[in-house]
Amino acid sequence: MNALIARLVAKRLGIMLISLLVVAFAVFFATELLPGDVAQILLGQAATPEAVAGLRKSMHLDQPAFLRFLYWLGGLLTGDLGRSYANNREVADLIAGRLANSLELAFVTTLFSVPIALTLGITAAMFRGSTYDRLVLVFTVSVISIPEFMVATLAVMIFAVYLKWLPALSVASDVEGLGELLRIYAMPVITLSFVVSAQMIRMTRAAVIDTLDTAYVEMALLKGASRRRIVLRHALPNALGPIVNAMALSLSYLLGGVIIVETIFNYPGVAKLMVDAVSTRDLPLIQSCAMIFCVSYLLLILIADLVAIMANPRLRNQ
Amino acid sequence: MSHDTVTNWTGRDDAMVEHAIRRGATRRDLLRLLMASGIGLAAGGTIIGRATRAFAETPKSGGSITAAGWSASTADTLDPAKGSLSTDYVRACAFYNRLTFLEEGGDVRMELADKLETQDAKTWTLTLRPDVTFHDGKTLTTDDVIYSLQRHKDPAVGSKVNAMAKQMESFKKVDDKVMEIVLSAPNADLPIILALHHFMIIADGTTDFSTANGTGAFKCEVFEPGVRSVGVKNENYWKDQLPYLDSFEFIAISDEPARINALLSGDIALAAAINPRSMRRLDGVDGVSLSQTTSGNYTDLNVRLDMDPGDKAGFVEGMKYLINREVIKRSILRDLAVVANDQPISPNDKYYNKELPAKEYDPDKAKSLFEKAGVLGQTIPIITSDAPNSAVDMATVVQQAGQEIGMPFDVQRVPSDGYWSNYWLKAPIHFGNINPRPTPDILFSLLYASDAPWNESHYKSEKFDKMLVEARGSLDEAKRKAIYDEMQVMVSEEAGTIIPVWISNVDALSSKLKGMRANPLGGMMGYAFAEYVWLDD
Amino acid sequence: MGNVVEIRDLHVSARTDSGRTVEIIKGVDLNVGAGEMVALIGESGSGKTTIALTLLGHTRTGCSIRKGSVRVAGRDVVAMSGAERRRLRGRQVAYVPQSAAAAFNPSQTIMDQVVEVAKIHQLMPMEEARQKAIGLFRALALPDPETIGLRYPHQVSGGQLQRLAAAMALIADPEVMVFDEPTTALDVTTQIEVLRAFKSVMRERGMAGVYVSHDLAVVAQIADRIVVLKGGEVQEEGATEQIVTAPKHGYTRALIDAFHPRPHEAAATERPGPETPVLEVTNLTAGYGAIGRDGRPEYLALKDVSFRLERGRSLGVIGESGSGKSTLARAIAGLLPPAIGQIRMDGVELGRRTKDRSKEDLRKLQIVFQLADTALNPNRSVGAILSRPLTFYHGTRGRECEAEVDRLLDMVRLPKALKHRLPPELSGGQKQRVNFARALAARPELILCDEITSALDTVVAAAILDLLDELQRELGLTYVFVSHDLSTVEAVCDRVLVMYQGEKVEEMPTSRMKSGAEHPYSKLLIASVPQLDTGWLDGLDRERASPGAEAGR
Amino acid sequence: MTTTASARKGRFGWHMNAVGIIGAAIILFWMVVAIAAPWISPYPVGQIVDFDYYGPMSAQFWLGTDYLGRDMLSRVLMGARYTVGISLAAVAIACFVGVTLGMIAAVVGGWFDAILSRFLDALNSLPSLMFGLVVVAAVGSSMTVLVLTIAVLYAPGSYRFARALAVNVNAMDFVTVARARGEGTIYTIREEIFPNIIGPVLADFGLRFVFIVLLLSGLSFLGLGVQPPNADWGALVRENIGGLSFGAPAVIMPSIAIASLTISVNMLIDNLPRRIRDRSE
Repeated sequence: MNALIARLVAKRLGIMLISLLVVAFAVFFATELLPGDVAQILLGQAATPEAVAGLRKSMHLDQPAFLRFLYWLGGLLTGDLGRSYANNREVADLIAGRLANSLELAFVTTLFSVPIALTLGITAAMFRGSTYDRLVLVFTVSVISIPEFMVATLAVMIFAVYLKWLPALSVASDVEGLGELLRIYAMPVITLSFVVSAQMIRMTRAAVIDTLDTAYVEMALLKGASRRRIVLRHALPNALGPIVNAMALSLSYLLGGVIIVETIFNYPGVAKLMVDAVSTRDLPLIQSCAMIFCVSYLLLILIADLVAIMANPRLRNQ
Repeated sequence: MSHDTVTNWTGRDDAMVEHAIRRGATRRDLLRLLMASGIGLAAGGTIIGRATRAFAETPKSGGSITAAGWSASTADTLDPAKGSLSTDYVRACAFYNRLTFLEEGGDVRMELADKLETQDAKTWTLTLRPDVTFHDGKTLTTDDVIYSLQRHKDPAVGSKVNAMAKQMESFKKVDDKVMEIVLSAPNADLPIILALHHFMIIADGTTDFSTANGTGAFKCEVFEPGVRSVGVKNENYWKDQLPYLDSFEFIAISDEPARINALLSGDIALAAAINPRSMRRLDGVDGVSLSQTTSGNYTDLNVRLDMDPGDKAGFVEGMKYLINREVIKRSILRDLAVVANDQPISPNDKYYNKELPAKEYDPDKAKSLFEKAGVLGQTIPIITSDAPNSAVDMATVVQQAGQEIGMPFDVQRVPSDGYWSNYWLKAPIHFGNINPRPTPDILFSLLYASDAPWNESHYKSEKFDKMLVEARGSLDEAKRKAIYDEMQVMVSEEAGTIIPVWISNVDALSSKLKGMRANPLGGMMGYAFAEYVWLDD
Repeated sequence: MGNVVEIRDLHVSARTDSGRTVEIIKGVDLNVGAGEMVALIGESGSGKTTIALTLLGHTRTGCSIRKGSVRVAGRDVVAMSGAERRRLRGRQVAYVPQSAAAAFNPSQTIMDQVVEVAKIHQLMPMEEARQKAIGLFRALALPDPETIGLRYPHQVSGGQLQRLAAAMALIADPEVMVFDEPTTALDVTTQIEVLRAFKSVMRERGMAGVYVSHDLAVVAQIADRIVVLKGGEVQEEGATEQIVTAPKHGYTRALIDAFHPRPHEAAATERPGPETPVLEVTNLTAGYGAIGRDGRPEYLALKDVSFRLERGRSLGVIGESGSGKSTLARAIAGLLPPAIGQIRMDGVELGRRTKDRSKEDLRKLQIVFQLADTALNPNRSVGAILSRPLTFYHGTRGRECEAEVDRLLDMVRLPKALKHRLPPELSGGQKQRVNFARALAARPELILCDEITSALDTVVAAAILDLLDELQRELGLTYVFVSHDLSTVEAVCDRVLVMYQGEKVEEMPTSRMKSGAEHPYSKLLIASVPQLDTGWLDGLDRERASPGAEAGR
Repeated sequence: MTTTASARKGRFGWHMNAVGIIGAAIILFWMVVAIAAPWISPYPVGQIVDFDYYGPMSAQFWLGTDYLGRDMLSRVLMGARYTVGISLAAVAIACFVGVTLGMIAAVVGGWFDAILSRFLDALNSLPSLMFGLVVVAAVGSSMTVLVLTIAVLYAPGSYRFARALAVNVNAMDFVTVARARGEGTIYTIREEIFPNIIGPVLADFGLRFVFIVLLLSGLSFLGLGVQPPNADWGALVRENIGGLSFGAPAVIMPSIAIASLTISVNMLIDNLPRRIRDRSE
């Protein structure tokens, strides 16, 4: 580690913090704009004016929005996410389990899709223009072009309903052993891997091909290096930055973007939690979920940046 | 987004029931009538299809199932007072007991109450069953009952039936098993009120609802709001033999095709609330049976009579001729419905007016009526939403029919989120959805009396109001029938509520699952299926 | 023993973007004898690199060998299988690329890349390869031969990289070396070192080589034989001495003529006129980065430069890359606001940045950039490019503007029909003329020319320089001529200003440049320019003991 | 030095391969359908024409019937209007805003660039589908809301893309020349930068269009979309998804329609002639 890297990292972290602040601000006030008074919704038919006023007061809703924003921000910083309006439980408790589920799913999907995407992307780049490359391209274009819910529903139809190989639902309840775990995650993981890997394959292929056009790759070729060596030793290390960036973008989708998959497989993740929260106008929960998505996105981007910095000897050794 | 159908059922619905009952409570004749005849609530429930066969079989003990409702959220609760979704009711029914139970056919059966007696319908004497214990081993006493009922009156609890509980003016403990409930005014419907899901009995002093300590057939093992709940058999359950299942898990799958897929793949044994258009999918599939309940549930098109264009003579009548009930029944509901005649009393009710025909689809007549009203050719907005069942499809049927006679309707689908508070009862032409009500009196006082809280079409008729009171006070069954018949005619002809069909509820279940019956309180056997079903192999 | 390389009737075709197939090498024959160094010389597009690459059995994307044979050590490369070619590459034929900076993989250490050939072909144990590499580093006069291999490419200067690239090629003791313009990207002072290293290594090992270059003077130092190419065909072939001194073919003669520019007729004599100079720069300091407490930027590119330039004269600014010569031009143009110092035009002080200058000031001072490819918006027609300054400065529109554009095109000797074309459709020379015409459109007094001929082929560049000279006389223009190429400066400038590490080292009349330079750096710089004389490099070796070679960067 | 003796066919004389042409043809086909839908639909979209539901393909109903017994051909044809229309409108707004801001940020630089980039990055970090859901839950699902929401979601991406390109172009000498000439920001952006990024921007426009079509389908799948009886393709799939198990054309056809559009846009873009990125040696 040297000073330059330290400075770069510090700068990225600073940028991330600023982005987070902007996001926090946007999230808080955007949710404030949601129509429908929380107190009124909570009380439902029993909403007499006094009851509403009382509830608003007890929830500090009578205070100015900016003051509440500061409270909320203060809470966030001290790790206090507040209490859910809907059931008065700690938001942190509500989210904890769901987030764990989402992270599990994201993790398994990543484990599954990243190697596949890398392999396909790199090999497609290696054999650019070949039938294999064209097949991979057709595959990725098709996957990118087909709506996710189609993929998911078809997967259920085939694997769960007709073949009965896999469960249609992914309720991570009583998991016994790895086999069971794999079975339970199989459907959403297959669907998500499809969706996520297509983009990664394309980006990996493009990045590798970009580096394949460089003079040092030609040089390696003229040294008599095999295609394999050229790609793995020369092109890939230099394509790492953009590849990692593409992966970060794809993977960020795995937390917040999976609402459709969560719906179809009835998977209890954060995305569904947030949709629930929206319909009950559970602001603390919405805000916390939104912050989680943003933090995860920014973290992934940060990691990608750092990997790119680390992979670049220009920055690594000055 | 399908929460709203449920929220609709409860939040709004409980309040409706409560209002209606409160309004009717002072009528001594009504309560006399009820007590005398022993006939309770006439909400019709029938079971058709393959599920009927289950009746004859002998229950077996053992096994466990997973059942899926259609919605769950983080607002899920184990506090019966706050229950608002089907999942809450299913859990409450499994983990707790009520004092009374509303049976198929509307009869009230005693549960935790051994006896519930009154002389004047104001002071009720409640005797508890002797041998009931909570899951933690504590014996059920009147203290628990008083605590359970009393807490609904505390605004801090946030009970959904707070207003209804307010009429229980005081509770008096006589001894551990006997107590008195004094109402603020006589109400013969107390046994029915106590059968509502919210009036589950919890142990005295319970404030923590992270798990459930009830007297019910199952003990709560897992409770993850918005995710799942698991109950295991209560070995000390006070009912003999029940429950048959060793354990059950309840989840919610909001996506209907996913629910069916899960049933077909064998992941779940029961999928509640099946869409009619999924019937073809389930038809002829081995190992799946359907439980259909045709009750008084309907989605109606409401034309406000106090606003343009509903205030123009002939418009409403035109709409009644323009709505193609047959198409709605066949195409939208795939025959899982019965054609209705624009009034709320269901054909299963003994007061149903069989002489009152449903209006035939007659676009020409509608056209001339619109012409008479002077609205033909005007673009008229119809507010619809996914919140009331099938309302969007019904709206397009009306729209299409209108187009053919040169009557353009502008169908506006609004978000189901907030539909009930923002559009229902408010828009000039909109859709509503009404769940079954026990008696014509409740239905009429709730929906059609001049001062009815949910007078969907803002119908006002002094004559109707008078007849309503008269029927309530009448002990003469024939006369009541006659009055109700005429009231049905009036509503059908004059009110702006167009009720095209009665909608059936269909639950799909694995054919191994036996013992499902209909219940007036809703699908899944009034949410209490867990206690009564068994697995057959 | 015969020829190591024998190319017979080579045809290479290329596929254009529009899908057509064009022949780019049209039947070339070439022999390289054992221990012989043959130079392929020609301008861009002549096919010299394409031919050189066929020795390795390689054609670039879109190209393919259509016909003919390329025999290396008796075996036809064209007929080889992919695996055979791989065995050939690096081991029998080795390649030294044009830009070593680009040809080194930035993410691997130099040593890994130098010994990679040995690894790929399993020629020797790695440790032995490393030792051999260190020996080569030493032979190529690289500093710290023991440790330089542990560095990454970006940690080494361009001249060193170029020699390292040669080491990379030599590691397997190939039979043939292919040098692809290996010194083009280097500064003249560095070029000498590299050339010297190449020459001695090649001579020592008696290897055969093909040297691709556009620079006759460079080639004259290193090649035994020269093949002159144009449009994919051999124009002339002969011994170096013969080509340089007695060219037969017209094209070769043109190349050689272009190398000897007509010396600039110095306008009047050496006396500072009484009139105010067109441009007067005093104590100019500029740079990049945060401004320090002393008012200087963190990284200084220009330190305290002063000069004056009279009307109708041209000033050449010479120096190597990084000397600050381009920065000087940019600072004068207001593109890089100076931190300290003044710029006066016609006695009036100019604003520090373009924003602060009046339209009239901006008009009077125009800048012309090196690369016409990037200096002309590829998506606007020549007519539009030229009419914009007319409209902008003079409000000329419509037919009048059309006529003016025609006149400008005429002025730079371009056909009128060209105004409907887009820049990418023009040749390099045409583009540079348009680039210059745009500056003329403003009717300026002073034109800053930033390396405007360095990207052009010699013959084309010479024509542009003639044009510039002519226009100066016709229009009374004043030029500041930034270049690293001394002969260019010689051709157009009255005075020369030598820059070194951001500072003005010396200023003198062009005529005195060769003889009268006083500062040691100026001397070195001027002496480093290759001469069209086969004995120049060897003579130079004896002359001096390379002082401060690796300058710059 | 691979001189590909490029004899260009002039500005629009692009040569495109067969795949690209097929892609362009399909896109064109859907555009025409979107415009002509009301005149070429055999039945009114809302009319129940068949008492059967999920009807098979027949001479009478070419693409079968939907869950209510409505003619699928008519519904798919009309759906093209909404899917293509909304997506096109949204992508146009997103790209217009994104590209304009991106170019300004690239040219102006400094604080303006820094703040805008931070802000849009933050916006980018919100998951799009969730954001769409929240907004639609909040203000309802009219066409305008859909278009604007999607536009807001996709503008940051477009901004980043355009900014990156514009930064490159901005560093080119011809922009420097324009600046040295004293040209203003607007001229520089409009005349010097924009024409040079339009190629990649158009390709990006196409890709973004695909994503928007898919996002729109996703939103429709979750129950938001255009007013009945009309439906965009995503909504058609959703409302007929029950027919998937027995392969009802009602669900297959709109899916094919979506895929055909998105795939063909991809095909077109992947096969656009590379006229911008020619590496000059």
